[in-house]
Amino acid sequence: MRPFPSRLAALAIIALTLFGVLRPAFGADLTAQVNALGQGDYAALEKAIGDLAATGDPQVAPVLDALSNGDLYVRKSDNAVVKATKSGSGFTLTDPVTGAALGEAGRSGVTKIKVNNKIRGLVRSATGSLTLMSADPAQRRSAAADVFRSGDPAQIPLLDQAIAKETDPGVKKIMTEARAAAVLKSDMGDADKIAAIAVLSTRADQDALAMLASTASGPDGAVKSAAADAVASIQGQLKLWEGVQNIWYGVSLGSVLLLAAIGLAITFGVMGIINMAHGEMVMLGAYTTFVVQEIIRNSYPELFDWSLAIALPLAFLVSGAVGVLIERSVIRFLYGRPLETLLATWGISLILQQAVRTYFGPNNREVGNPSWMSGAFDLGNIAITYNRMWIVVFALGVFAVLMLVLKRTPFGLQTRAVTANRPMASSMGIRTPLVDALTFGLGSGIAGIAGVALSQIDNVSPNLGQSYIIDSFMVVVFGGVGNLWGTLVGAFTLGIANKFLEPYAGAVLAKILVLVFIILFIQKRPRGLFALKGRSVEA
Amino acid sequence: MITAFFFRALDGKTWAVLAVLLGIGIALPLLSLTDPSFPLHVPTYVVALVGKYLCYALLALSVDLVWGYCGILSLGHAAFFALGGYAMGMYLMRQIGTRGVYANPILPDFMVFLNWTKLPWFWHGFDMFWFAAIMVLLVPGLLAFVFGWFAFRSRVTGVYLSIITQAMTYALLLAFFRNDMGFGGNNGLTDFKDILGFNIQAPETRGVLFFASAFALALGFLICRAVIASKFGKVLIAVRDAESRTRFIGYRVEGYKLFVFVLSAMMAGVAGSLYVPQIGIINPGEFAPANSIEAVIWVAVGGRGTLIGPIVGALLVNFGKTWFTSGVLAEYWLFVLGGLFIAVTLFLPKGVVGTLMARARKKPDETKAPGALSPIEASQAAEEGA
Amino acid sequence: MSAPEKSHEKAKNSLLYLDGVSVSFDGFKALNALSLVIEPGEMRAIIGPNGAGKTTMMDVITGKTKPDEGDVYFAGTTDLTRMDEASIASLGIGRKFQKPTVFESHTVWNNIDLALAGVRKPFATLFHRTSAKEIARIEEILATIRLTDKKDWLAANLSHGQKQWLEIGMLLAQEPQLLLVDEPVAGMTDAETMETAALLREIAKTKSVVVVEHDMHFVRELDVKVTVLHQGSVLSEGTLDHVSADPTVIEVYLGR
Amino acid sequence: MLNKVSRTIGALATAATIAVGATSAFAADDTIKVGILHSLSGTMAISETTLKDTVLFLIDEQNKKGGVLGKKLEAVVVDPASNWPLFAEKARELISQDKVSVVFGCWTSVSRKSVLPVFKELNSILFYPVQYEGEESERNVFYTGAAPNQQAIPAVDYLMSEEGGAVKRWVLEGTDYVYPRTTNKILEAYLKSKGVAEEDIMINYTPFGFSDWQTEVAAIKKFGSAGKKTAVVSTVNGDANVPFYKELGNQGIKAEDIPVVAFSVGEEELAGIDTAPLVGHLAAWNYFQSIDTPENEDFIKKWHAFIKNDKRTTNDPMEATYIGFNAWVAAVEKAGTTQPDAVIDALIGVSVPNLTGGFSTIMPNHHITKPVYIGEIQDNGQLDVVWQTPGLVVGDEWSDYLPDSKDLISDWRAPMSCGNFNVKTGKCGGS
Repeated sequence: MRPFPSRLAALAIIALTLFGVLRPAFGADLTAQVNALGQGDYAALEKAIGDLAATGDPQVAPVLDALSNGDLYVRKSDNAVVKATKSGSGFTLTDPVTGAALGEAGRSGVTKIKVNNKIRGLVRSATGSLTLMSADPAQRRSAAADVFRSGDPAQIPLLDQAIAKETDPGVKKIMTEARAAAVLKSDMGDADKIAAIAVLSTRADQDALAMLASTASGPDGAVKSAAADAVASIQGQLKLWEGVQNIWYGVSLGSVLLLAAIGLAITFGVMGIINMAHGEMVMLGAYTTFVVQEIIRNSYPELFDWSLAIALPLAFLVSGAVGVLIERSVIRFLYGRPLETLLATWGISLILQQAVRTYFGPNNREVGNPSWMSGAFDLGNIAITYNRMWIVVFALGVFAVLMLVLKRTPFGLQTRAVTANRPMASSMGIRTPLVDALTFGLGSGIAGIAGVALSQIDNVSPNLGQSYIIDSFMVVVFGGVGNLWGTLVGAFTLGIANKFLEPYAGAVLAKILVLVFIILFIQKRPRGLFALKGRSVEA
Repeated sequence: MITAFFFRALDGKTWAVLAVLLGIGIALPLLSLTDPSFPLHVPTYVVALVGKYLCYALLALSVDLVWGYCGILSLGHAAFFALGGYAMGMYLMRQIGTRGVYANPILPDFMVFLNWTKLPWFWHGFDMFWFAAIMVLLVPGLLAFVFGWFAFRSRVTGVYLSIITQAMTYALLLAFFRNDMGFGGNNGLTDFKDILGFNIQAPETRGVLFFASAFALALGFLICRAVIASKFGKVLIAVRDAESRTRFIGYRVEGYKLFVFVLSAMMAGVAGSLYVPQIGIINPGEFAPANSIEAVIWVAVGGRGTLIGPIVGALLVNFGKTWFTSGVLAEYWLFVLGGLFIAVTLFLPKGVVGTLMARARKKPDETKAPGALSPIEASQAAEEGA
Repeated sequence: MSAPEKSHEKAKNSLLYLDGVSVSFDGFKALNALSLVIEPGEMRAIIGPNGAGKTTMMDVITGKTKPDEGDVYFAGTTDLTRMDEASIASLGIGRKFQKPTVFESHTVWNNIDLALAGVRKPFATLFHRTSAKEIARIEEILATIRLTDKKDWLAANLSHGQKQWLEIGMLLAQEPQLLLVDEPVAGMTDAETMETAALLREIAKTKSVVVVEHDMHFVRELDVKVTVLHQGSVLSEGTLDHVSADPTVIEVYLGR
Repeated sequence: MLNKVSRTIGALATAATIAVGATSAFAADDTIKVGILHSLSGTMAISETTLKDTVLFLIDEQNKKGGVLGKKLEAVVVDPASNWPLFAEKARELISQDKVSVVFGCWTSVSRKSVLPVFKELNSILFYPVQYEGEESERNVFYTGAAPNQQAIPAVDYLMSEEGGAVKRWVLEGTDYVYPRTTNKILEAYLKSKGVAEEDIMINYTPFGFSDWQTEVAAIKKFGSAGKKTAVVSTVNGDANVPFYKELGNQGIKAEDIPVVAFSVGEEELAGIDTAPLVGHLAAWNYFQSIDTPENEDFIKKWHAFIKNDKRTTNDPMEATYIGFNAWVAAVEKAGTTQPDAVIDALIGVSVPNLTGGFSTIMPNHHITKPVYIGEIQDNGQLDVVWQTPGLVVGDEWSDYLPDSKDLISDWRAPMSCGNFNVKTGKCGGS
């Protein structure tokens, strides 16, 4: 696979070693060893990494990191291994060890050192042991986690040293666990192993379970029974966590449903328009996010983390404006004919979809996650991803703001007055056409900001809206038309129900069951969960 | 009694529609069998195309029966259409026999390569045409009965009913997509060989199927006409216009709704069963909520509350679809379709036929004899109240 | 079991018997332990301010609304709370709505035809042919409500008053034992009002009638026992003069 | 412009013809018509529009070279709108009304199944450019995408190898439709034949367009933490991939821990995601845009010029279309006619250059020979080759790992002329 025939590589290594001698003494060996990274096939690369790790030199860690990230290249002119960063059409080169600038190179002047997953794994465990003593606690923490995963008994002495020096209790705990993992794999005595099992069983997560399970399937004896006990206890705890995890996933799905449905709760729930173009308002919001990010990427890359904050008001305005336009040009002629609004808005949705498809193309568009939306943190034994968490927070926030707007502002009062009794409101001097337009605009605008959030977890394509429209209607109808609290409770109920069914029934069947449940529920309560009761609604 | 029931429906206009439908049903296939040099020769392409339209027209008619006359806006009629199609598809699948690629005498091909060892219970009996034919009526009818029995008894009406019919077809869509269901998953049922022993691709078979479609449409039209002309039909319109008033004069509305819903579902099932052999495939895509909405739109375009309207609407919209999806206009098809829906709801709320009829009616006198086709405004007023 | 049996006893000789009926909507008590007895052949006027529960009471009697508690019996033995609108209508209770509700896209003739006592089952209507007797009856009713010359009009095209009359005609066609009439003269001219009163008096000769009305003039014209409803229960009962003299009634009507 | 107008008039004329049901439109003699049957609207437009452009591009290129048999090629584009019955209708229209000589089209299996009877009945030629589940070999169809043995099996081989990480435990994650179902059945049998235990294989299906992957990814994570090296083989379809990968990235599943190898994720799909968290995950295809050959460089350059956008990616189905198109051109020139029977016969054995520096040959089973590459996702949305099969792999239409198909072979040459010949019974199955 490697581009260089091995004989040439050998010659190059000799040449470089000679060349290296001429360099300042501190980096001489290291430079040669680093250069060895670029001279052979994967097997040679593995050996070179092992050699570098064996030096124990902390300077090696950033080099290996660069290798793993695909930043190391071989300069064709002298076969030296360099770190290259893209600049314009070529690369800026630096020395991987010292960081000294080495000038520029064209696209064809360097060849990337290719790595695969095996190499990355190797690098990770190597850097783990190299950075156990690092000054930065975060680095020590990740190093300890890496060592834990590899569970290499050879690292025990190093871990002992590190544990002795460690001051941060959190990091110390992980190191102790890493040591325990290594002890289990080592040939140490039963007492040590049983102590290690005790350490691991307090960790009580999936990784610890895996390690203990393999010990528990080992030869009989005190170690085996201790491990078996620990496995049983961890499994019990994990069961519990699984329930918590399902609730969280349900809440998270519920928040997505809430976001998708909340705009519809206004246009459909409050105004009575069967708004089939609702999904397209969400889509417009997502595309607004894309355009904002595209501008930021091209012109102000430093603002990327703010892209969503910038997109939010814009998405609200774009979708809201389109909403007002639709209301003024089509829907206002259809008040009181709800089933006809279905047909007209279905037509609008087709037009909007195709318009976006024609303008932006049919493909998915890339909307990136800002750094604060990426990754996850552990809460007990469940990984909570930041994007999901923020979407839950966001959905509730949007809901709260909307409630405030509708309940506490003059506009909200007028909206409720117009939807309750149009002629009365109009005779009281409320400009009903304006209120209609603004209410529809509000619903559409909210759909737009939902699009900003959904762009973080789903495809941004012309089909985006279609995939949410049915679910949105189900949520609104289930919750009870005309009641925002119903929408809130409905969204979370359906979300959690779905996620509890999913592990047992599978994703498809879970969804079918939820739909059947809605159909049956509507039989029981024909006007949804939070129906308005009384004479007026039935007259 | 039955003859009187139909005879009552046969006014001049009905005769004309039946004659046109049956005329087309006979003439088109015959002309397609003529020599291509014959001046009136019709290419088989046109027969296949119009045959498909006729099935859609029957579906539209069934939607109109419940929507236009009883005010039940079903967004799930495609489900009945598809179920009828699947029943026919299962028969056609069983007819393949050992001619499937794996030459398995019992199991359809898709079961063979997905390692099914025996035929699921619900596939039994479909090797017989009469059984499949009964199922074409029974399965959609039964679903409509069960669904309607619950929904109408619980007085689920208006938008709520529309949304749960949509939920129903969506749930069926997902269910039929599942390969574990034993209906061929996404690929559905295909590769049919023959029907009642005749090669399904032969022009003669196509001709007969075409005639069958035209005949089914004519029959559907006649049944609808007879239903509408009876006192039952008057009750339906009463339900549409003022449901609770109808209850207060002693009609148990749910019974009427249920009857008409089941009848309509069976018509949709027949449409589906004729559609499948002409198209050559049935897959879960037919359950898509969008298909149901499209069928509703054919009715709206043609004119709901008239029986000719849905037929005209289905032919018109589908012809438009065929025409626009070829050549340079292909990319603009959805603009045209979307624009059409908006224009119809805004400017032609009675649909094409409804508007023409209203115009024709205006001249002689404002009012009309019993059984007159109703103006749409009245039903809108009722909807407002609902 | 004992409570219903007891009410049953008390209901024995009445046509309509309401006892302790309560209905609430989202906490608002529309009917509050309402009790009312209508004797066979009686005509009763019910008055009361807006929101007194008049229409809700009608809803309860006709099966549209189920009471939270209380008993409703028809002809002494039939428990109306267990029946739906259609069966109650078939028992012989007819209802005229406050806002005239006729089948707008049917002709006047068909409106009456639909209301005509007789077939109600779906299959029966499917094959039903209007008999000569039925035609005669329809024509008779049309004459009574003075719409013979408009029999082929769509109901939608009738004037407001004509619609009220058509609805009364439909009520007659049902041949009920008990008529519930909600504000029959709303929007009518004085002359029409007088004629309506005469018509109702005529009807009351053979049937029981409950009239809900605001128009005191009209109530006086009917000259029957009056029940005053207030906040969902009976405030006063007696002749019009009696109730108009009742201080609590004056308080309710004039006090605020 | 003039062309557009004439085309519109043509369309009007066709419509009029249909309307009155009179004789069919006549085909012009001076051009050879090529049908393009790819969805331009609806859910599949996302994938298929590119292929429509590719065929237009190839026709353009061919016309620059003087066309075929001295005639210009003329594209006839229709939009089946992601609607399967409409595929059948449009196929019929292309063949019997527009009189096209060949059709390039379809993406999903169901669309292919839907048009199959039409191609058989009217005896025309379809080139199908997408990887699929196999279990089919029809006389009128040429399959230039990968069969399972040209994608799935090599990918699994790689992962099982020392270099690929010596994977011992497998998650087969797919969208619930025929391609993943069949591929997973094949893989399951293959893995078992390699000694993988039942409990080390987890199979899961999700619906089309699935977007909430939390539960599934958590299950994968759990399955993967049993102490054995685990990999995910993903047959997740199109739209569902973006949320799947986002969830993988966010839940911290790194390629070093649990690599995912996908068969439906290419450059086009990756263009919609920030690929930084996905670096190291794998895809198996027969072509990557990053493959460094002069042919590929030339193709990409001309493609960018044609589409007037140098950011547009190329992908495997495009290469499959390229191979199919050139093979058809070669066969037509060899046969000296566009008459379908002659071209179908001439196509077998035709060898044309592919874009990865070799030649692809159309085999008697109407599948082609291809190299198989395993690529790693890079942070720029491209895929870098980390492994490739030593030679070309012949598409195997009837999988050897399914009990009922292992005895079938296909050979469309005379005298056998059979797509499903059973070597055990010695009979050609089917009709």
